[in-house]
Amino acid sequence: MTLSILIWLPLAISLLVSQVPRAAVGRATAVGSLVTLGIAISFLARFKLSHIGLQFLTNREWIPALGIHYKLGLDGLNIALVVLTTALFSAALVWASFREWDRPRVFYFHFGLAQTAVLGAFCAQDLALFVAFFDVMLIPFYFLTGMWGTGDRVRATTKLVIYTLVGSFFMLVAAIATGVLASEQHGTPLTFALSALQALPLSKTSQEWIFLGFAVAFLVKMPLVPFHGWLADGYKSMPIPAVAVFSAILSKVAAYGFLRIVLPLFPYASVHFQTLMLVIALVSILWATAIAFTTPEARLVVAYSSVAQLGFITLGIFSLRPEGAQGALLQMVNHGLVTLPMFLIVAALAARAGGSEKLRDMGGIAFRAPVLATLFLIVTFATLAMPGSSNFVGEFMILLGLFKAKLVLALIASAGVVGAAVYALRLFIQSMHNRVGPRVSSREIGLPEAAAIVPIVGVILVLAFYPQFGLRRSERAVRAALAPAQLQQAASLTASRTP
Amino acid sequence: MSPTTFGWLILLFPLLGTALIGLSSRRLGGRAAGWIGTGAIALSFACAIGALIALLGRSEAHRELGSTLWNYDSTVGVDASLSILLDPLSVFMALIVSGVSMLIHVYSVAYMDSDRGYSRYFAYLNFFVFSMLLLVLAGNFLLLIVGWAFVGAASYMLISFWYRRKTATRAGMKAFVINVLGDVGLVFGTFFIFRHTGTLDLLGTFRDVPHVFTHNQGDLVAGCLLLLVGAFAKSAQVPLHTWLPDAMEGPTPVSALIHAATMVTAGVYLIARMHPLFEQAPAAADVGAIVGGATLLIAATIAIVVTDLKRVIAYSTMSQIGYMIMGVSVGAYSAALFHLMTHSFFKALLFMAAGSIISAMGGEQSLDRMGGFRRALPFTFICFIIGGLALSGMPPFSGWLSKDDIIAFLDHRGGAFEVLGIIGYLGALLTGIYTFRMIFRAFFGKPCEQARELEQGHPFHAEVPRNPQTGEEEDTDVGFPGPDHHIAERDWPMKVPMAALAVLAVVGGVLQIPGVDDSIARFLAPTFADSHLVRDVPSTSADWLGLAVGAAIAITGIAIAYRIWIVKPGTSTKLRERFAPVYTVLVNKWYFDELIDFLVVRPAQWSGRFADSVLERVVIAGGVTGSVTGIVRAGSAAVRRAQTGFVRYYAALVVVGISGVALYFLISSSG
Amino acid sequence: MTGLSAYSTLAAVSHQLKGPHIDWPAFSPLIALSVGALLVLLVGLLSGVVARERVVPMLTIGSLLVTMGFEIARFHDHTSIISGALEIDDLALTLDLIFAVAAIAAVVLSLRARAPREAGHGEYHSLLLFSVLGMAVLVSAQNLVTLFVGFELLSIPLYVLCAAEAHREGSLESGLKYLVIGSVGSATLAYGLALIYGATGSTDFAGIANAVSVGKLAGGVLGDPMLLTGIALVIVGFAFKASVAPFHQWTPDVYEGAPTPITAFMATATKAAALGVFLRFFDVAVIGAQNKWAPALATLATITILVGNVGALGQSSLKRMLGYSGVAQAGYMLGGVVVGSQLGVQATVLYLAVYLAMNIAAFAVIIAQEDDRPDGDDISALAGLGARRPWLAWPLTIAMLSLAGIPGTVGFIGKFQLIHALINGDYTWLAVVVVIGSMISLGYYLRVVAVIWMSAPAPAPARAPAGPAGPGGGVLAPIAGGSAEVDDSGRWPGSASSVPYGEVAFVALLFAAASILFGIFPSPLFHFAAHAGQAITGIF
Amino acid sequence: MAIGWYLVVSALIFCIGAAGVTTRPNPLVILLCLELMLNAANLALVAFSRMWGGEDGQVFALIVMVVAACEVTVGLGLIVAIYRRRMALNVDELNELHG
Repeated sequence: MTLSILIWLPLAISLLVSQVPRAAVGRATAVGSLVTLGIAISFLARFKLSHIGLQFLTNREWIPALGIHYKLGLDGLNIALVVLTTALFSAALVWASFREWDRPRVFYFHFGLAQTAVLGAFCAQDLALFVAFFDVMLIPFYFLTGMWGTGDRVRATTKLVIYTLVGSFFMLVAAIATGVLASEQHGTPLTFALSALQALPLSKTSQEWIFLGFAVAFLVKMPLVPFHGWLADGYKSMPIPAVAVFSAILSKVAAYGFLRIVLPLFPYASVHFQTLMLVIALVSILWATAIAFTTPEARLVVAYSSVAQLGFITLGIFSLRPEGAQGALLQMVNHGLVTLPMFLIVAALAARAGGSEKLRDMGGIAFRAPVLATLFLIVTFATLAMPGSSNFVGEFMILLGLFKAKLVLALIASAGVVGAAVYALRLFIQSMHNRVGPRVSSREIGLPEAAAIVPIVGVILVLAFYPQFGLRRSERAVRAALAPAQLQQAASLTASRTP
Repeated sequence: MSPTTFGWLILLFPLLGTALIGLSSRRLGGRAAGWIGTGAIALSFACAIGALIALLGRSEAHRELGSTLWNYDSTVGVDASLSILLDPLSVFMALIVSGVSMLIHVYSVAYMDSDRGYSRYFAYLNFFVFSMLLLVLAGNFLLLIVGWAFVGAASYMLISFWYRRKTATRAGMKAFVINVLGDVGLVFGTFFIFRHTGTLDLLGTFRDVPHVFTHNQGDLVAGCLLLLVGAFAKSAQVPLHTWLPDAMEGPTPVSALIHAATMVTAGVYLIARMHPLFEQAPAAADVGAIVGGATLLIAATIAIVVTDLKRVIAYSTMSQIGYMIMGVSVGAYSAALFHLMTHSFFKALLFMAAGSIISAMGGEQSLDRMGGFRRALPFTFICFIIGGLALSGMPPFSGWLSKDDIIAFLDHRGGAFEVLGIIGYLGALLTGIYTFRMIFRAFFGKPCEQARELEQGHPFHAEVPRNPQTGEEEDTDVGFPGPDHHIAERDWPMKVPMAALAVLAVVGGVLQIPGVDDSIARFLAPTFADSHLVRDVPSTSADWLGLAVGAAIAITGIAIAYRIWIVKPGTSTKLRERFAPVYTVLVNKWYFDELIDFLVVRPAQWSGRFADSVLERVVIAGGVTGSVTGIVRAGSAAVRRAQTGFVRYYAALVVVGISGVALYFLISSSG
Repeated sequence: MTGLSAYSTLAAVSHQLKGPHIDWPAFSPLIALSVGALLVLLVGLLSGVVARERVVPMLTIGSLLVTMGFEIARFHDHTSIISGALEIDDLALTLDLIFAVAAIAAVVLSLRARAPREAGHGEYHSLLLFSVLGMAVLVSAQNLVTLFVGFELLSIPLYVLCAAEAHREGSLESGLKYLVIGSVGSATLAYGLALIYGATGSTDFAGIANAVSVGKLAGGVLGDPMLLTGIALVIVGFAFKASVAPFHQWTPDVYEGAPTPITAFMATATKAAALGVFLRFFDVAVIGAQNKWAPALATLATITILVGNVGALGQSSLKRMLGYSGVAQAGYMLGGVVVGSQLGVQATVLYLAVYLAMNIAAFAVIIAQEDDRPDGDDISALAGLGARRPWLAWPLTIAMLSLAGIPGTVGFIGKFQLIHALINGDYTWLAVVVVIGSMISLGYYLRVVAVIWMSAPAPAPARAPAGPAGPGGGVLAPIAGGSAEVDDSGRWPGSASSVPYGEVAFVALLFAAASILFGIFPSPLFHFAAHAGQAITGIF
Repeated sequence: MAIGWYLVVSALIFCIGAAGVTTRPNPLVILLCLELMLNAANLALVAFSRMWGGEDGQVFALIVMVVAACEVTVGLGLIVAIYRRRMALNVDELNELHG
């Protein structure tokens, strides 16, 4: 069973289900997504820890004229994320399948396309292929937001897409330049395969501007300050399942891109811009935290909290230390696992608060919904990286890496940790506790929500007991990804010492 | 069974209890949940005793054992596994925690009987016990932090147990956030130490400390200070103490268990546990001692003027923990831990008694309205007296022996520590005063209406229950500390633990009497074998001298209280008028809340509003997005205006274009 | 008897004459076109409606197909004919294929259009064929004279075709505008060619190239400026046809005014011809002066990209918007000329093919819309098209996304190769400009998509069928139409049968499917482009 | 006589034509001016062919003339069509298409 099957299955399913009667499309897609999840898990099961480098490799020529390969592979960096993607998509689709959607076939077609694109981006081992998938995965969300969104949805979705595609286009130039310049500077035939490119380091000047090209694309997608202009409107307008997977998974593709592409391919630039990236991440953490304190929208609290979390992930990656990167990778999984239920819970809260997502319309919901309250509490504690949760392990590693790289920044970042406690609890208390809101009718969580949330929370709890599960798989790959940058760092250090 | 097996079982039972109660909450009727919870704790108490016996069965040198279940976070140089450490200290703590918890569970079975959240309460309480035991048994820094944070979470959940009260939720938030601050301190302290030792394992760290750290080395001091931040946050030492008085929003048994007996002593345990580090970094240790001294004095002064019964006890808790922190910081480990034990007995007792009074008062907690409960609540009265005497250090009660042990050690260290010793005695005097202020005002004097009602045999019920803090009407959905909660006299499950604790409060001292018996010190010796401070202990005579002085001071304090509130009622008002400024400072709790509000809370809120209104709307939406789109729009407008539709106009532009291109070429060629 | 003798004498006479040797096979495409044009004209004179409205278009398509056949047959062997005046090589043939495809599409799209009925089928179609012939001559010209002839042969028929709907003022206006501005362009071109001839003393590219490279120019001091002025004027002349800013202004007006099939033809074929001749002239004739003209062209490209893209924002007419977008795309493609490398030629040719696919699809939808409702050309008229007529909505959506350069569509491949060529030619900054242009372009392409899918369906016009055919087919069709594997699975007529003007929808679906198919498997395109690139030997 | 003068004259004619196109509203006059521009090219061509002493230039010139004739024909045809539509013979009023 090759990776291609895993990647293209969601799209195929979404095309097949267009045959089944309207009413059953949702169910069928959900079942299909579970099949995909099963396949992904089978890959996880067959994943060899001892093996160095890529596994389940698929490598065909795609565009020989440009040396572009259809090259897929799994290693410690992406195996967990692939499984996460399939799992979260299943959850979102299960959640969606319990609801009525206007024009369901198109709706689920876009979901299938999105999942295929995301999986492709995670598995791609060819720069051009990655770029292609990275851009494509945005389009379905353009339609999902614009067609099934709420509020000023067209404006929001246009803003979202233009913002992110602007980044992607810069990345496109940067990616092509990577291939072309590498082949020029080394006199080798044009290729975009990551493994090959890694062997052809670019000159310092080219690395610098190419790095910026990639950085813009990834920072917009995450997003980090000041590239997050699309965030508030976009998240507010998206339909819940879309926003859930968007925030839970798509932002990870960007962070993953740094680990998979930027650090190995542009070690010099990564070191050169380390401080810049760290500062951006730090600013984002504080900025997003501050807003999460005060924003009246429940959904935006989650949105900005994920900005802060991605800030932490970036800190971990650009600490350029294995601890940090390990933590970042683990945190990607954790954040995905907590964000999706968070959004679904926000939807559940809104359903109980007379359809309003404003915090002031909520309150006292916990009373008749102990199960919902418990799930929410667990997710909240995980979100604020409560020690004992896997999120804490991730944050611990990130901060440790940063602490070893740049002590002061680590100390500042700790403000974000405390802040997380404040806004996460604020969300929980103002919605579940205090006096009953005006239009609130408290009732227990229903099967639709439970079916989607409970399994994910289960995974959160399991990981809380055994985060090692993720860490031991990724260690080798992370070290490999960091090696060039660390060599570069050592070199520059010695260079600075000698004169 | 080996001690470690017992150790794991100690942890297992409360966790099972939580899960069981939590999952079957719907189906458990009556007091089932309460008894399940109590049983779980009882089992883990039994296991603690088992561990104790198993440990005593081994030779002194082999009483420090670790045990690992599986790797938790061991990668790229980090070595954290799911491991516990069993040594005399942890077992000692485990015994206190599980024992007192068991008694308080029993008490709660009755006290919370008619509360809507009965099973929720016990699920939380069991979870707390699990967390606390995890904290004391943790075998490495990471797990220690986990337990540390779990108790914080449990305390949050229990403080805002009656979550329809804004005061409760706010208090819970406050407690949690300050505790998270402590966690962060702990994490970074760990980083500073881990950076040099390269291991998170406690025993491993202690083994390396002497080799990798020089005396008072910068990183070590920084690390220890950060650990102290954690300790202060958890043990409510200034300036991180403001959450403790508010935490009294929780049910009274919770105050007894978490905010008196166990959790708040975690800081003491931490310093004792980390003594190899602190002894290598005396600078940090001294900071601990000074803060402890400051706290005990400040808290005692506040306790004199506060009128809320539970808050008075809360401040006295702070003050007593001040003693312990001071003790462990200067090396009086066994004394401090001894005081930790006795304190957990008599303070829990006091809270239980207070709970009984508050129930009798129908939720009313203000001393101003109480009075003359002596006859209405005889049992409660006796318990309160015993607790009070133990607290104020009256011989021969346990508090007398333990507290004055610490002070004697301070005097023995001499030098600057003398000052701390004197502060200790000052605190003791104040302790006597505020303790008996409570007793005299609650039990003596003219019986209040509730008391008289009760003497007639029917407990008081407020027709419209109100939140004493804000005066807002209570929301009865999820319960509140109201009239339905029970008084000790009528419920044996409340009586039994109170009696037990009363006995312990009286005789608990015998474990360590200077010159007679020092079983605690001997038991703990293996843990502190590597310490050089425990070697020189004050001579027995010095100890006794200290005890005598302590007794005298305690009696003086009680006498003063007797004079003010019994002999000449109204003296207090006179004093209040004479020392008005002092009084205002004290009654406003030294303005700590205001200070923190001004320094931390307001800036945070302001920054939030600023970020939302200015940064988001103006800078991003306006500046980044707006300007770009503006430029593009302007461009398109210009282009479309140029597109007039007049052929001749186009032709003219063409001519301009032609000449432009031609000129470009000519210039470029000439140049 | 007599006939036989007549034949024999004729043979004898022809034997006497010593005409220049003519390589008929190489000539065949051009011959096919011209013969076709004349035939069509004649048949158009027949009175029968069937003859006019059925036979003529079929004949046109037939001759175009024959042409394509010859072209494909001639592929890979370069021959220069008419004593070196025309070069029939892969570049020319590839471009010819593009012209032919565009013309066929135009014919199909105008099967029931008003224009041919008003202008007369014969004239309409033969003019179309002549224009194609002109293009073919233009892109294989190796000589200033043939170049000019081709240029005019392509332009003049178009002037007429633009005004074909003689009863619509807009059509006439656009015709006249095009004529005036176009003629100014031709005159400028003519003058520029004259100057070049004057400077170099030869009219065939080889001679010019030689003169330019060795620098032996007439009149010494006068020579160089003369040559440069000539080049400048030639640039302007070409710029008109390629609608490169600031010589683009006729484009939106003419596109809007002309009959839509003709607009589609102009947008694709004319642009291809213009850029083809750009490649021919600059990469062959005056390649020696590249250091001089490359910066100028780069500047023009930049202006064009910016003007075209910002101009397209906020247009209400779809045709007009596509006009501006065509301007912008011309700017992109000019980049391939600027770098003056085989890679550049490949990129341009590839992009031309790509551009053909996306634009024809878009215009086909516009035509279907136009015979739906009077304001069919209006973007707002697309509201709710996704729900109303998915099999039109999806092609247009794909076309727009492809124009925006989204991966999975040919547009992405085209941009990729273009940027590749630019970076390879050390014009990275121009690549960045291209990208910035594409960013701006998202503004209007996505707007169209948004209107199609995300705004409430406008009240369905009288002639529009109500909604999807059945519960099953309705939404299936769009998904199928959007995905490559379907159009050969022959399912589409089932869903499209309910459409009036089925052939229009077919064209739309066909080209949209092609946009996706070649977006995913672009190798064939690269194959053609590569050969076209190697056709020009002077460069690397 | 130096080639320069021929060029100067032809350039002048070209400019006059261009000026005419840009200034005159009457389409007929515009067509005339276009003729001027083309003929400027012709003059240059002939002069050059004289200079280089080949016949290429003259052939070119002839062809340009033919082309010019075609253009004028088409132009006149359009003007007639417009006239028959009762539209004003003034290019300034042909601006329905703009923006």
